[in-house]
Amino acid sequence: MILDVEKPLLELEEKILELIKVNESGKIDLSKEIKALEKKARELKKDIYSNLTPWDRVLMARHPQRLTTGDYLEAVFDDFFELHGDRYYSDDAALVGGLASIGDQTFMVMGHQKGKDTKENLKRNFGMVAPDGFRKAGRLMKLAEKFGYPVVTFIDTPGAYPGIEAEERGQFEAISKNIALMAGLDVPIITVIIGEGGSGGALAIAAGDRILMLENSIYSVISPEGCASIIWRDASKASDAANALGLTGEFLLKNGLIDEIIPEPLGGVHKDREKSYFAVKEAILRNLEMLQKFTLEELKNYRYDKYRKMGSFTEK
Amino acid sequence: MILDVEKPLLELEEKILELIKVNESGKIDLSKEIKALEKKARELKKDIYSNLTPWDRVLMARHPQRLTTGDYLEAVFDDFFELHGDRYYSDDAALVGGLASIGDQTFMVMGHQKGKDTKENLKRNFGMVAPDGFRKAGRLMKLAEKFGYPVVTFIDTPGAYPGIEAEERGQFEAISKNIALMAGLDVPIITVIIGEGGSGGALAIAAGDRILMLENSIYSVISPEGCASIIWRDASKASDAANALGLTGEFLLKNGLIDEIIPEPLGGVHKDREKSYFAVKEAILRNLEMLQKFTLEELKNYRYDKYRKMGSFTEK
Amino acid sequence: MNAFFDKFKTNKPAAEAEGEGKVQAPKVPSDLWVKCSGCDTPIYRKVFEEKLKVCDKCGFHHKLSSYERISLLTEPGSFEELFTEILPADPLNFGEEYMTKLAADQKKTNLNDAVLTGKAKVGEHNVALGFMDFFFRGGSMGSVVGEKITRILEYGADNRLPVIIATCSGGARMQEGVFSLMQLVKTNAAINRLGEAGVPYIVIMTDPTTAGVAASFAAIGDVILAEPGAIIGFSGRRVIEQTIRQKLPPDFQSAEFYQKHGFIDKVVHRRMMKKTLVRILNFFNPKAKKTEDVVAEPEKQTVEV
Amino acid sequence: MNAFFDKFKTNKPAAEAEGEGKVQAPKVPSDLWVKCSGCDTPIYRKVFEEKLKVCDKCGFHHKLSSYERISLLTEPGSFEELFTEILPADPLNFGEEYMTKLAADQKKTNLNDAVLTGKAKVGEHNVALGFMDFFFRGGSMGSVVGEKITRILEYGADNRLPVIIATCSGGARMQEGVFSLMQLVKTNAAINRLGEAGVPYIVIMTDPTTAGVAASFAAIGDVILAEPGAIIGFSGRRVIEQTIRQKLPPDFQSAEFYQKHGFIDKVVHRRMMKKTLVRILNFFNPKAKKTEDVVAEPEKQTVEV
Ligand SMILES: [Zn+2]
Ligand SMILES: [Zn+2]
Repeated sequence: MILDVEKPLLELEEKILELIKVNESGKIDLSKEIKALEKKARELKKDIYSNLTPWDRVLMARHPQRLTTGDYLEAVFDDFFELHGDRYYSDDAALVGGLASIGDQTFMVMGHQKGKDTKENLKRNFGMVAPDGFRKAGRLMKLAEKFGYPVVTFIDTPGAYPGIEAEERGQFEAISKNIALMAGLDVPIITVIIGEGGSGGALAIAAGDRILMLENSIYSVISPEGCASIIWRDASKASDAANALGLTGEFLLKNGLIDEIIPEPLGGVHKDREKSYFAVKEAILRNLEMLQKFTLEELKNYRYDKYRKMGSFTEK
Repeated sequence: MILDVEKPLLELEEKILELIKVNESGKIDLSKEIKALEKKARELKKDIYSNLTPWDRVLMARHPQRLTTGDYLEAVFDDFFELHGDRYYSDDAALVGGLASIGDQTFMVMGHQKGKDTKENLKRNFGMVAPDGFRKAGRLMKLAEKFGYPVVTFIDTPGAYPGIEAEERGQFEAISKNIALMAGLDVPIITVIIGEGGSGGALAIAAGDRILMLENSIYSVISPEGCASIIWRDASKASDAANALGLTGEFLLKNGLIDEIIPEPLGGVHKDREKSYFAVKEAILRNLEMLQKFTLEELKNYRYDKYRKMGSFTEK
Repeated sequence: MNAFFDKFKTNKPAAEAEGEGKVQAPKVPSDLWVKCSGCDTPIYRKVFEEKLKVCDKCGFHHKLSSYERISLLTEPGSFEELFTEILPADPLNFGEEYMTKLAADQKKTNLNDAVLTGKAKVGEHNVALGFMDFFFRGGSMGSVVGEKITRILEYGADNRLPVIIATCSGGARMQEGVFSLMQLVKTNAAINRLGEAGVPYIVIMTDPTTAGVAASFAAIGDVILAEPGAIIGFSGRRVIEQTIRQKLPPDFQSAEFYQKHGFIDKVVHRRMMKKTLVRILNFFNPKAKKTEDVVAEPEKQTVEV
Repeated sequence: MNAFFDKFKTNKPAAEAEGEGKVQAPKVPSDLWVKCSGCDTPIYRKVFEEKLKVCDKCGFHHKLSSYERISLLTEPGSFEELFTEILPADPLNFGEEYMTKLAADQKKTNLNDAVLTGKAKVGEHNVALGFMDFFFRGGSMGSVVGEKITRILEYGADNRLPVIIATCSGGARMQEGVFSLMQLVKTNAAINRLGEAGVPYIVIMTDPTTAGVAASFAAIGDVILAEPGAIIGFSGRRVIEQTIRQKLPPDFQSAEFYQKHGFIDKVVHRRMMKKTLVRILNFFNPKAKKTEDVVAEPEKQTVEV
């Protein structure tokens, strides 16, 4: 998938490759010209990726090559052992989690899991979680609390699964109970929004003490398409809706709704995986260090106050 | 339903009624003879019901007119407000519960609920509870703990429901988790075995601090029929199994497995409902008074020690 | 206007009630008949209101305004509004059109936003209250609703007053983006604190209670009641039908459906709601209960058959 | 006897192992072939034992004795038995026949009753252990099993040792009546205390783990593993089939079935079980882990696809 804004860059990069070929044939020396074009390309790249529109971000966040929760669990942590099941009804593959470690620090980690291909997406339900998935997350959080392990959650979902069975089994209750659980949990919680932060289905595991957002991820109360359908009765106006919804890290950070933006390699996390993993790991450890300085009471108060002051209203 | 042992008594009572009719016709004065026979009947009654075999008790415990959980909830408590649902999957009608009060004391009450007729039994599944029912009980216990209300549980089930869906939804886990919950609950728990105490399905809400047993109720690790099938490969030898299983209040009290037998009116609780309700109410309040003298720590230790010493083995 | 409507006026200080219109009753249209939204039966308006806007024929519970719910559930004259001065903003700059809609709904409902909060008596019990109003932007939860719900929960915790919230909402307010979403956390965190203070929290779900409100403070009451037929759930019927490409059964996501599925303690007819609240409050505060509540209780029930 | 079987002998002090036979290995029959219980394939006994009694063809995990499980899961020579002196009684007076059966099983298994308890090393980790044995009265739980499981849980709490229990049981022991039933409470109460001490509790469900044992200490591990194909559940297959009057699918109540239904963290091949335990123990006690556990971890996994 190529964003519209990426096209000039990709064309230029193609041209450079052609020139390099010509150059290598040895007939003409184009090395100076190539260098100049490469510099141009770097500038263009920076220019493009520094000026992505909210809708570009939406597309980046949904990019089929974008790194998923599983990628981070594997690469950021020294070991990860998946734990299955909600202990009530099922094991929802759209939400994965388990024990993990970095050095001597044990974590409980979990996240929405999108598939890498169609087959996996069918199994993972495109990262749309059923109540069982949220209840599995809740179970893992309670286990973390029992042993004092910090929780790290990775957010990447279009939204909670809107299916018959999901509603029957109390999607609304599962989300609410998780939010309350996180609000009261006795261990630090770090949330990393790595792709799509889709409304309540995201929030059900995103109510952390520290909310970090990858530069090209989004967080929104409603999908841009859904918003456009409601406001303009036209889902194709999603890009306008993306502008309106304030779903970028930049907007959210400015408004105190998230705590930090983790920069991505130019072109997105998948363009330099190792660099991305390192940035996420560094951010997790740094934020954990900050939270671990708190006493339990301070942590609970910090968390309460953090959310307590979120909101925008006037008071006479 | 009439027990075999009851037959002579019922015949005699019939005869007396006939004599009374003759007497009332005024032709002969039989009042003296009637009085003598009535005395005889009283003695016979006492004799019969004081010498019930374990199998007689099983039949009494399963008597179609035996008072059910709902009867006690209505009659023993000043008010009862049923709370529905496990907050996960369903509302199991085989286990009922809710808020109740006697005077200014609020309780959380619950119990297995058999039906009064075939139609109700289909709805109640003959008092055989699914995981959802046990999870509802667990939810109510946690609610009781939150507000410091003592829990009263009424036991009356042939056993946990042995169905496909019940197994799929983790019958074993639901029972175990409830037992652990009760073992750790921060409020007093009084259990009253009112009818059939059928194995794990009973225990899932029967792990109280004080276990009271109505005189003609039973409590068993396996149904007499099941036991007979296994030992003698002959379910019809259930009455022999009943003898072997130690399922009567008398045996269990003697062996420290229950705390108290609540006497029943001659012929069973249904023969004098008011008296039965009064006896159950008195026993609940008296045992609660005892438990409420404990500090929380004492209560928890009392409960742990109570079960800790249950068991029969030799130690070299 | 019949007695039922008159009542809530007496709940407001006379000066205000006669004042600038902000706190006055919604205008009652002059038509003598209304049509039941459940079964299309025409109902004589006077009867409709005497019946608490419940259709006798099909049982449909029509929506009530926040003020009507005060009349329905609290003792006459006991309601005292709290947190009146909080007004909605436009943090995402949705602009003129949105602000105009807010202003229109403020006028229509006499509310600043989609919830009315305060304290009152229910039976002998002093309680803290939050009544949502669908007629204000579909009861959508933005920052004002989140803030007022949170404040009334904190008020309940601080003053040890049971909190009763009647929910009625299509979900989070889209126009406030993630500000809206975060209200879910804020309110639920406040519910935790209420619980830690040992104060009961009772929810009454009314039609509709969906999406963000269902998925936050509606779902986790110590006791959860619902009005008959109220639509409850996370995802909307249309979205689900699009997902599964088939029609849903009519009772899907109804209060009765969710009682059956284990998420609601009891579906209660509007007529019985106040009595039911008093019974429940009696359990949580037996000292305040009146003897006749129990002795003369006509609705005393055993387990439902 | 091949290496696998030899090993557990070294786990016992030499004097005992050579002694009165009580703690010796179960006799290995002289036949050279065994038939797989899963697929009827004949397997050369030496291979069968080298493969840890798992059929290569169908994957069937045949039952292991408690002693075999020591060899499988603990470091050679590290196992030390605890609570050896507890013997079963006959509280319901089932009499001669029952006592004879107990004696026969004691002889057959070299166990006093259906569980062996002790401490050992698993990797670098000191742990407390309970391994049940189906060959003793079908692994049924009477007072001795309940008492020993409780003691090893208390021992783990007192000494801050993770507790690992491999379950294998048809349920409560009928011949001890309600005494058996109460073991469910006793063990679960001890699990609570272990948890309050912050000590992890790991369960390995092996075939079968049903009824009373499933419904008590098997079900509530902090981490629950299971061997492939192990039958797990509360009610027996026959009882369910009688109830529903139809045949159950073959995978019903299998470990895989219960992982799918959310009750098991991971189904682990016997060959990988010890490695898996070490990995899990590393999380709970990182100080004890060896660097190579992580660095050279061949089984490091991402989420299962
Ligand atoms: Zn109607
Ligand atoms: Zn095989």
